[in-house]
Amino acid sequence: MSFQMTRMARTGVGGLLLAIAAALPAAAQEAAPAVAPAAVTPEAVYVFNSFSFLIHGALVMFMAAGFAMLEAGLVRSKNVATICLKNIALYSIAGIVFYLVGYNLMYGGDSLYIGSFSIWSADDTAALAEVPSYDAGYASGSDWFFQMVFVATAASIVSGTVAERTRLWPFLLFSALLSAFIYPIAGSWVWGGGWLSEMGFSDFAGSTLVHSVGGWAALSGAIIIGARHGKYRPDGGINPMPGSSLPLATLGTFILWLGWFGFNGGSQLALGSAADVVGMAGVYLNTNLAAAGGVLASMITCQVLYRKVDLSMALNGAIGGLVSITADPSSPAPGLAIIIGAIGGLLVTLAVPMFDRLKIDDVVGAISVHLVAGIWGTIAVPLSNADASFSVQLIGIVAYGVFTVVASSIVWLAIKYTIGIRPSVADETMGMDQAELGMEAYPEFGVGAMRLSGMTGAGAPGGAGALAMQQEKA
Amino acid sequence: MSFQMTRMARTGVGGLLLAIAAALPAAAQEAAPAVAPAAVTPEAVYVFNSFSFLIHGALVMFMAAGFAMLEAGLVRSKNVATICLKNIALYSIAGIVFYLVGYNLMYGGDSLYIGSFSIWSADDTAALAEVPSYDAGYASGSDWFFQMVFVATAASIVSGTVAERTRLWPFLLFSALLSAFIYPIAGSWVWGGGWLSEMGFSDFAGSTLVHSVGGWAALSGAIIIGARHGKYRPDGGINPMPGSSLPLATLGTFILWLGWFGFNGGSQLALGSAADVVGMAGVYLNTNLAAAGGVLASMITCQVLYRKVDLSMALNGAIGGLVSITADPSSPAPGLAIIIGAIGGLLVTLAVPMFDRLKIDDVVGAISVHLVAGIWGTIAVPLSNADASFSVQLIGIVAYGVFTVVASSIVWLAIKYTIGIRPSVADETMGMDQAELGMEAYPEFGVGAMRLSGMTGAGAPGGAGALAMQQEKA
Amino acid sequence: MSFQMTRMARTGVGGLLLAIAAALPAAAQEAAPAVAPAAVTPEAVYVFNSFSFLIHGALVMFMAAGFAMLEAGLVRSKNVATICLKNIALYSIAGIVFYLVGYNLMYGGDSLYIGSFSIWSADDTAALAEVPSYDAGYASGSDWFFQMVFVATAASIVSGTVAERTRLWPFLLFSALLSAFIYPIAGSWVWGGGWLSEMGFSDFAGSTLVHSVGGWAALSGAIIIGARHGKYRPDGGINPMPGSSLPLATLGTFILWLGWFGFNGGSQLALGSAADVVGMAGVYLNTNLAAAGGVLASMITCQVLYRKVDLSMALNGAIGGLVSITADPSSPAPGLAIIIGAIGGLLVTLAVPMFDRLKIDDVVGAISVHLVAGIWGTIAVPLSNADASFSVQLIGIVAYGVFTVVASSIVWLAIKYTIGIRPSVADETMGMDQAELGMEAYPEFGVGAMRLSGMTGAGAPGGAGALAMQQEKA
Amino acid sequence: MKLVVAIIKPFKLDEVRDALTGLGIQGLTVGEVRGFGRQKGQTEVYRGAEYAMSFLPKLKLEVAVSDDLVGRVVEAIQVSAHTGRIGDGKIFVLDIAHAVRIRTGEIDAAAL
Amino acid sequence: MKLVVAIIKPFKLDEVRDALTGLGIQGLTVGEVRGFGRQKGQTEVYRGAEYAMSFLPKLKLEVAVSDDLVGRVVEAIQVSAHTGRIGDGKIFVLDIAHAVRIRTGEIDAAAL
Amino acid sequence: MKLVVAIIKPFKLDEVRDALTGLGIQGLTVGEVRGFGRQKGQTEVYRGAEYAMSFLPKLKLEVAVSDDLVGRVVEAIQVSAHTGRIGDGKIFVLDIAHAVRIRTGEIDAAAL
Ligand SMILES: Nc1ncnc2c1ncn2[C@@H]1O[C@H](COP(=O)(O)OP(=O)(O)O)[C@@H](O)[C@H]1O
Ligand SMILES: Nc1ncnc2c1ncn2[C@@H]1O[C@H](COP(=O)(O)OP(=O)(O)O)[C@@H](O)[C@H]1O
Ligand SMILES: Nc1ncnc2c1ncn2[C@@H]1O[C@H](COP(=O)(O)OP(=O)(O)O)[C@@H](O)[C@H]1O
Repeated sequence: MSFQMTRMARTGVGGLLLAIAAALPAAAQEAAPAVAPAAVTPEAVYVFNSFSFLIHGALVMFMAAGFAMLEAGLVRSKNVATICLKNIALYSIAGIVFYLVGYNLMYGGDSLYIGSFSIWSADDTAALAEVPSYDAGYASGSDWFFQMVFVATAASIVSGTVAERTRLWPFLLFSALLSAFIYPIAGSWVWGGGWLSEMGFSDFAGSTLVHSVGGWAALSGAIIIGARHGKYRPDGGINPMPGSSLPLATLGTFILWLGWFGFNGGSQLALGSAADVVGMAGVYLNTNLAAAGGVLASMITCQVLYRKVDLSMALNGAIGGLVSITADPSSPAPGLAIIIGAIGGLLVTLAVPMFDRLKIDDVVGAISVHLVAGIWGTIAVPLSNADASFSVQLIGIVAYGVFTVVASSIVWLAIKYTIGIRPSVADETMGMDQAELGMEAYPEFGVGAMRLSGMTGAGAPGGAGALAMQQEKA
Repeated sequence: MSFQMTRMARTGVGGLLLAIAAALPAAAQEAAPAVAPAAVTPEAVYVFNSFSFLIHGALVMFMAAGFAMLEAGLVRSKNVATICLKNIALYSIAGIVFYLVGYNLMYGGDSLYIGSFSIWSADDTAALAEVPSYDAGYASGSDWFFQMVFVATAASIVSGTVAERTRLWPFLLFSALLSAFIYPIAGSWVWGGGWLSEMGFSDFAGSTLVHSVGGWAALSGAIIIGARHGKYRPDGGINPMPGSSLPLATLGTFILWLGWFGFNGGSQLALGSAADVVGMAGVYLNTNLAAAGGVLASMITCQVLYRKVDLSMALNGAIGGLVSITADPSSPAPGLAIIIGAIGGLLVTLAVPMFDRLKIDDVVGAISVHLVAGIWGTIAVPLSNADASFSVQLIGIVAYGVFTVVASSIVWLAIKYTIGIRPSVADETMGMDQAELGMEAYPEFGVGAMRLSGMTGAGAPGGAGALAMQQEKA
Repeated sequence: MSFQMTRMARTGVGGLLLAIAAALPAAAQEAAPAVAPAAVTPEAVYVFNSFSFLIHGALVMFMAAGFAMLEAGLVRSKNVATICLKNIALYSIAGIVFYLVGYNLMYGGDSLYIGSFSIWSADDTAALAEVPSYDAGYASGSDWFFQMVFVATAASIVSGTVAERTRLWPFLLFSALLSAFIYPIAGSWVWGGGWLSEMGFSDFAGSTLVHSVGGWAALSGAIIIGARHGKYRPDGGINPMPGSSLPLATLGTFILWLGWFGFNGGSQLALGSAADVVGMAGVYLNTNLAAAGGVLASMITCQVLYRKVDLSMALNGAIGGLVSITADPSSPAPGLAIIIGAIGGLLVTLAVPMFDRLKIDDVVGAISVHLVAGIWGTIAVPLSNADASFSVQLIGIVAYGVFTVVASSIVWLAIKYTIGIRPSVADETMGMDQAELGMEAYPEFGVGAMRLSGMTGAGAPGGAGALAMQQEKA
Repeated sequence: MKLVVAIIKPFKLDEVRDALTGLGIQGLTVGEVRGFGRQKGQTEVYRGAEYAMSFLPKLKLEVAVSDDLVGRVVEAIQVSAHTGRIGDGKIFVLDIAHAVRIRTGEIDAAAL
Repeated sequence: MKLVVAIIKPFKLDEVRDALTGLGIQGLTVGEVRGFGRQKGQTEVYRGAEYAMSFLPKLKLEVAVSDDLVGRVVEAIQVSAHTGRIGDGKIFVLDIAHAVRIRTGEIDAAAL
Repeated sequence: MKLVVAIIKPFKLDEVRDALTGLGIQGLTVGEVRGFGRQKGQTEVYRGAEYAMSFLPKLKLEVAVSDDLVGRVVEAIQVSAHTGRIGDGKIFVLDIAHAVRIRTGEIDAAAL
């Protein structure tokens, strides 16, 4: 069970074999019809594939900035510094634990349910040998790098949902365990060549493996941690808590959109043949069109339901479209990609207020975006991919749901009942920036309006008294 | 008339032929002098070219974020959410309509004046055949993706000019029509192999085809829509309306600069030969130096004229330099590229107050940047490119000007006199964010200074009373 | 002494030779064992190498945006527009002077101590000849572009340290001289094939050549220019002057992190062989892990020392980790890379308050980040690189320190005693944006809190009275 | 001397200022406040949830005037700040015991 | 008529508002201020350097009330804004000579 | 008891505060305002167009003091806020009918 035989096999090996065949010396060439042009040489295939991992991985890495800006824009000022810190810290932690534990737990060993426990190390001896072999297809470090940035994405999803009411270190502990164990074990079932890949479960770049896993972990967290103080009124009403900066949220969304070309495009896993680059081109354009469909569907839905367009929903819609197409950006025709993305955007727009009515407090809408659209995208695969079946897709969705909810709930509860996870009401009211970091994200911009709870009709303590509470501690 | 024979032909086919020749099996090699090293194989050429389209296209896509941040920084807070929404929406719409109508209208058919009406679809059968042919040179989807992001750029230009006083949906309708019809028809004349390309009009990456087209459409819009309420005083004075966030505007400019390596570099249209990559290297460095020249020229001009440097002008100068070199980033020596960019920056710096004096209200300076510098850049091509002539360049400039002004004026006027395009004065004063989106971009940062019209000497209603107006509706 | 024989030689030529050998026609192939797969063809090697320079150079270019956002976030609002302007201007100037003077001063000529005085021009005749030769390995323009963005990085480091108290044009003059002369001369000693490269000094991507040089220049500037007015109280206390926007600082850090894949990855200097791409993969992942180590080390250090985590320190820690690994991101195993980065992050976290205690006022912590971590990274090379020795590394560090401090002090002092470098106390108090640009970065966000010096216990004039001072001039 | 304090709708500032300068008033001071009153804020939808604002943005003007001008100043404000719709605001007149111009040390009427 | 001016801790706003509406008060005006007093700000560490805030955020409420209500209003504020910890703030009662409702021109008690 | 209200130039805050604490004043409250007066704002150029600011940033100090201190407080402010240039601001003294310290319920002079 190796990565190469599973995630790689999907599309890359075809190209690879073709390339090797075509690149054989004269003998092979002569056997072929006279017009067959020279293929990519095996070493060049190796370079193309590895470089694709690196450059696409760098784009996915940048998604960490996208999540940070999106979340910074959608939380209130008093929690902006903390959410920035959480994002850069979780990205850092994800890389380190994926090196120490995660990669081999996902891709190592022969079990169908879990990889092996060991530290990852690069092995490129064949390619660097005096008589080299390029059968591995890519530099092992390039693959590690690309897989690593995916873990970080899964971990990033959680931070947005449980923002504004989760203490720093307990949150980071959860992130570390998610990245080291939960994500890799779950991932091994498909990309690690495990039981679900044997069954034929199909998830090109991770609508389920990455986004739903992150979404389920976020959902478990939102329920176990509970809503922000003052978010839901005793009378059943909802106190909106608008985010601090919509342009930052917009920037974050655009960065995520850009990063998604790396996320989906790089998941072609190979670039060294015409077939692969044709496939990758389809992935790029479908990814883009699905996001576009998500934006428009969200805008239209808001206009129809509320007679106003909501920017924050349109941004969620873009990401909903992206998540939806991620399970298969390769097979659909462009028109279908638009529709898949649009349904994703529609679902997100309906799911956000639904979770609010269920009193599940998701600060940035990450559950709607990553879980709901992730499920939809996974279900939609058989629409265009004949190798996938609805029943297997559903089995996969349920399996990932059960496992992730159980595993992450255990972790959340263990943290909650040992070191604790929520700040005091006073600290939460003051804002995590003052309470935990002792600093403000925007120290200069007014005392100010941000401390006035005047936004809400009822006496919600939500926005009030940030700095003032601090005085109590003095 | 196919894209491949026109935009591609410029530089790519040389490399392609060279590559094919050099990659022929032993026989061909022997005929060549003993020292001729092996060329890129045809399939590798195909991969290089396609990948160049994809990765450069992704950089151009990111320019949508650049425009969004630049415009968000240069409008007042009360319109920031709306401008963010317009930017993400127009990018989405551009992609969808370019798929449905635009691409084939630009590159399909045999007419010299217009392409064909049909939905685009990928065709890579030759490259994927059992006995493949790589003569197409690149994956068709990669080309579509790269062309698509160019449309979005043209559409983005307009949003900045007509910001703060244009209703959301009517604006998006204009964007859709621009992207679906106006830009593609105009584009077919040159990149689609139409009459102007037959005449020898030269525009490497679109100083005229993209930037001037966007600029003309913006100019028409600015005139037909009229200036922001309070911008021009009855006494002839001008009320400056400084933007909300110069660091966001700076960020947007840097993102655009980065994206321009994709815009111009990718417009080399091929990467699969030494000749192409040498060409592309020249494009990158000239693009960078022209922008640098634009910045410095703008700074010096401001220092001389106003005894102060204006950051917003320096940012405009950077983009002016970039637009100027876009018509030919390939031919000039680096020194000439600096000069072309510097003149672009100078012209922009002079044009901004000139349009103000003409009472043409261009919120972000897009007409000066994209139209004025675009014209200059197109005129400057023959300075270093022997294949271009001043007269043909002028014919092209005029043709694009006439067509775009007429076509976009018809659309603007049709919208204006049917569904209407401007908000009420009350809504405009309140800000589009409150009026159309019912939300604020920065809900927490002070009630505040932003509602005080104290900035302006005379009684300009410009900045006043945003939220307060809302009360009127309650 | 050519670039190709020095910076290139490190890793690229091996791959290049291998590639050429392997790509020889049938004869060579037959001599090799039957299983040796075809190598990358020489022209493809040329394309790969050049494209690596271009795309990685574009990522490094984007670091200019990273520095701009990081610094904009860490200065007070009243200086934000100026720091944005300085960053875009210095990037522009660096490119132009590196073309006019710098490149050939670094890579031209045969002297071991300095290059030649001449304007750079591209020379790709061999590759474009009828019978081409690809021995150069890459397009000369791609190399120029990649080297140019490095200069800009060195220059960017200085702006952050001396922010908030340095006049615009004198600062830019310093930047120009640094980019045109100081950096290139120093660079010629190693990357230009000078005396230190002869001794075996090892600095893969510039911990010393770029970061320490920038850091020494910044240190000299901080001492010669002096601290911001009010930063250090007569009673020995320190008045913190928190930055205006931590999310912008976070964004800047993420952009720098992304750019570093270009900075270090591109410094592999070749991509056209399996060996090179294996090397580059190691560079990418070590770069990432070192940054991660830096973040965590900084967070833990702050938690232990101050019982709070400081976001601005964690951001500095990330960059400290990146700077540390830059001297050799290729040799260490991933575990060692984490440790090198973590020690970098630790040192930065300790150095920031240390410089404050020495009354060296470094607004953004650039001296700690680029100089201290740069020295550490250079010292750490022999830990994993057998070709490097501690003694030679120390000689290099000292040589760069002495030269840069002397050269840049001469320039700083010359500027100080001729045209002057500091604004008046009144201008500094008002903020450079009002004083020099006549504009505000955030004109709408409150009059406001930013003018209240209430932050500081004693009567520090630091934050007070910005706009008010302006009245004095009226 | 009186201090005339007026809570007005923000977009009326310029009209009020012009009305006052028309009376020969040379100076005034403005601050940003939020008002709670009979007027209720617009109901908005944010991410699918409805809410209403209860503290609405207002401006607070303070104008020190000599006793003989008070009547006309109050009237000028009342007229120029008037829209006739709920939420137009209030004018309060307070006594000033003493006034000083910081620049010159002039006092009372001469200080205004 | 009196103008009751109260400097309070920001997070007490909703409680004070509710206490006042409980007394039948129909309106009030709030502004953001910073207070200097006996209460000293928390000592913080920023980039390794310690500092203390001396101006702390407060809200300033202004409520115009008829003379008969003043006592109960002051008491309601004092009770609802009270935490017992240093920095709770002050209440000042000033005389209003005259009041006008801009919308209707009603004056004095009718204007409130 | 009097409420001393001073409109000053923002950068004078620290000097004024020090002057007042020198007199034994224990507390004060500051707010941000914009002032319109004889002083005209600097003419600026923005994107090639000239403009002048008419509302300039000021700070408004409020200090409640006992009657015997009023004279010295006014003088201290006048001296410490003084630059001699136009726009230095004003001091207004109002009567306080009644004062309460929220924390303790102490009243009048004891409340300050
Ligand atoms: N008793 C009061 N004391 C102080 N300010 C008040 C009082 N009543 C109203 N205000 C202020 O006046 C504004 C307008 O009052 P409101 O009752 O909404 O409308 P109207 O003045 O038209 O009756 C309020 O927003 C508030 O700022
Ligand atoms: N003499 C005063 N004049 C005006 N405001 C004052 C005065 N003294 C205190 N204040 C305001 O009251 C607030 C609380 O005062 P403080 O002395 O800190 O605590 P306490 O009221 O509990 O004794 C201060 O922050 C300030 O805003
Ligand atoms: N009649 C007034 N009522 C209230 N505030 C005033 C009045 N006149 C001036 N001010 C305030 O005092 C500030 C300074 O006044 P100004 O006329 O510019 O200078 P000066 O006080 O030196 O004569 C103004 O900006 C304004 O805030």
